[in-house]
Amino acid sequence: MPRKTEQFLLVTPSDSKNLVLIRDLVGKIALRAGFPQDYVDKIQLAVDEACTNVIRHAYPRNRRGDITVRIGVDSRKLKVEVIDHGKGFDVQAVLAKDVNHRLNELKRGGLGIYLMRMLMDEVRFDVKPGKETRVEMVKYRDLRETDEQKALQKKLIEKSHTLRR
Amino acid sequence: MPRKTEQFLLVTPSDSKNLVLIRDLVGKIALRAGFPQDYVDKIQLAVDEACTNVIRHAYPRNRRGDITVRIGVDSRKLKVEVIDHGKGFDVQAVLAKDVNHRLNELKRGGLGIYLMRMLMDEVRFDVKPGKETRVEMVKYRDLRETDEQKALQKKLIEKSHTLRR
Amino acid sequence: MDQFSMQRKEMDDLTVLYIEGYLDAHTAHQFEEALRKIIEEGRYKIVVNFSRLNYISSAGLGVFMGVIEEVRSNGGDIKMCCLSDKVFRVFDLLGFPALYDIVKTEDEAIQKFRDAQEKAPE
Amino acid sequence: MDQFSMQRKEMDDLTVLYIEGYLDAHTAHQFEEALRKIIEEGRYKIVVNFSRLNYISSAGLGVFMGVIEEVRSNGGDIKMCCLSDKVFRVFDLLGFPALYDIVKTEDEAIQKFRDAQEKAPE
Ligand SMILES: Nc1ncnc2c1ncn2[C@@H]1O[C@H](COP(=O)(O)OP(=O)(O)O)[C@@H](O)[C@H]1O
Ligand SMILES: Nc1ncnc2c1ncn2[C@@H]1O[C@H](COP(=O)(O)OP(=O)(O)O)[C@@H](O)[C@H]1O
Repeated sequence: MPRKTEQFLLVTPSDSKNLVLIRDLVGKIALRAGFPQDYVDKIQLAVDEACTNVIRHAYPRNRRGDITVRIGVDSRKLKVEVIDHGKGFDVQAVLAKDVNHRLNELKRGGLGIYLMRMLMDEVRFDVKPGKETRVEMVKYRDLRETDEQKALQKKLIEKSHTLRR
Repeated sequence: MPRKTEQFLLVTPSDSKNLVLIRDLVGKIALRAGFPQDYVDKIQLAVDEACTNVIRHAYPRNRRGDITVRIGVDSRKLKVEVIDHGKGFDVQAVLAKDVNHRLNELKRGGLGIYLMRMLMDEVRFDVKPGKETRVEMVKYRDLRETDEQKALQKKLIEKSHTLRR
Repeated sequence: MDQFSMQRKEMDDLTVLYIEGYLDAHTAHQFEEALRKIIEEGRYKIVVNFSRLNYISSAGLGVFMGVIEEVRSNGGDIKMCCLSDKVFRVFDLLGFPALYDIVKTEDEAIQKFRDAQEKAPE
Repeated sequence: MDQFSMQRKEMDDLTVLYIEGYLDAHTAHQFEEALRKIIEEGRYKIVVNFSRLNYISSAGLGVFMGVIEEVRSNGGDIKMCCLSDKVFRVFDLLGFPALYDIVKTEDEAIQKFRDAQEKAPE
């Protein structure tokens, strides 16, 4: 377990074929840092979701940009930042959509950010449109599901029961 | 096979435990880019040697720096740069040591740069002492052993026969 | 380096699709194409067997959401079986167990289609 | 995540060291320690069995160079066997086959020690 923060940086073209490279690197770092396998799984998925958003939403089709993944590990936590230099988005508007909306939209996605928030202990967005979009996610070594995460999921499940044919 | 150059960047702390992360990433990129397995093996080993040099020689013991690995792939070649911001070294003096010296020094190393030159098609050093040391290595998709590489090894083998007890 | 692959089996009006490897935003379109092909053939009773699937992200889940309506409106369904704990956890986080039939074995999935047929014969 | 491991076997005055995994600048010190321990026990006839070694860099090769003189000056040797083509290629690039006995099988390596003993009995 490192005493100080160990920093890693990976930059790849914004192309879905690179998701596997990113997941593998993040997974190895988390596992080696002593995170249990189920945490490693969650971290990998959350990072995949953030990178998938960059690939799908950040850059116009004809301009391929980069995905930057910054990983910091210390004795308490793992922090991942996923950064792009694309168009950005209105974080408040996206976060304001409640479970109701989200489920009605399930057909066409809208699951990524919800998953990130369920899988990680902290998720922050920092959007400077046209300059930099940064998603910062933290996973603590010893923290199980938060009350907020439990409440989020409870709402979703209740809703999905009413939608069931 | 990508038409334009695809660029990847990995930065890790200068610690030998990160060699495996670097080798894995470089190997996956090379393999996916269509390099045959024996080329992938050579590229991985050459990069390992360059990074091992950073870990062993670039930074003073009490100051851990970074290793930066930059990978570019295009339709003709793979280029890897291994960069540190450590003390640098006298490239001419090191390269000037001929096979004779090298073999006498085998006990304590001195194999890394020789291997890099044997494994890759082009190896260039760019040292700005105290600022940046950069090793640039290129592997072409379709180029077998160069005459220079063959001559280097022939000399080494002749020498090692005379050293044999 | 093949991250994702599929196999297909037909049993009367039922189609079983075996998926293997990593289902993410890169491989999701292959999966979607395979599902669409089955649907275009007019085969709406589909079992997806996850036994060899190691990984799924929301891009993979989105594929199910994208076709389920068409499948169900044609009297069919997509039933899922043999999910690893890891993959099931992702479905669970998203409330999918309330929206889809997710069962332990392929036989159970097939039986669910047969039971439904008996209850509502054409 | 264990990149490198070893096992040791003793046969009379001969020691066989099996090395497994990845031998690089990170794991070389473990290997060096194991070799030094054998030498400190006064056991100078050493066979290193590479059959399960996937990878070696110059840091691993340097370990051999660092101890061979001591071993040979005590009437012993380090013989190497069962190298994969990939690992052998690295030894070959560096001219090691002229400096070391590198053989195909463990039996051959052992026989080399026995032959030398017969030629020069103590
Ligand atoms: N890096 C990004 N750049 C631009 N827009 C983004 C980015 N990340 C998320 N978004 C926006 O947030 C929305 C919600 O994202 P998400 O919950 O992952 O669902 P989905 O990607 O399936 O729409 C996206 O539709 C997109 O408009
Ligand atoms: N990145 C670097 N920073 C400082 N010195 C270096 C670096 N790379 C190589 N060197 C110098 O070049 C020498 C030769 O390197 P090499 O052939 O790899 O053998 P070895 O590392 O075993 O000495 C090293 O001993 C070191 O002095």
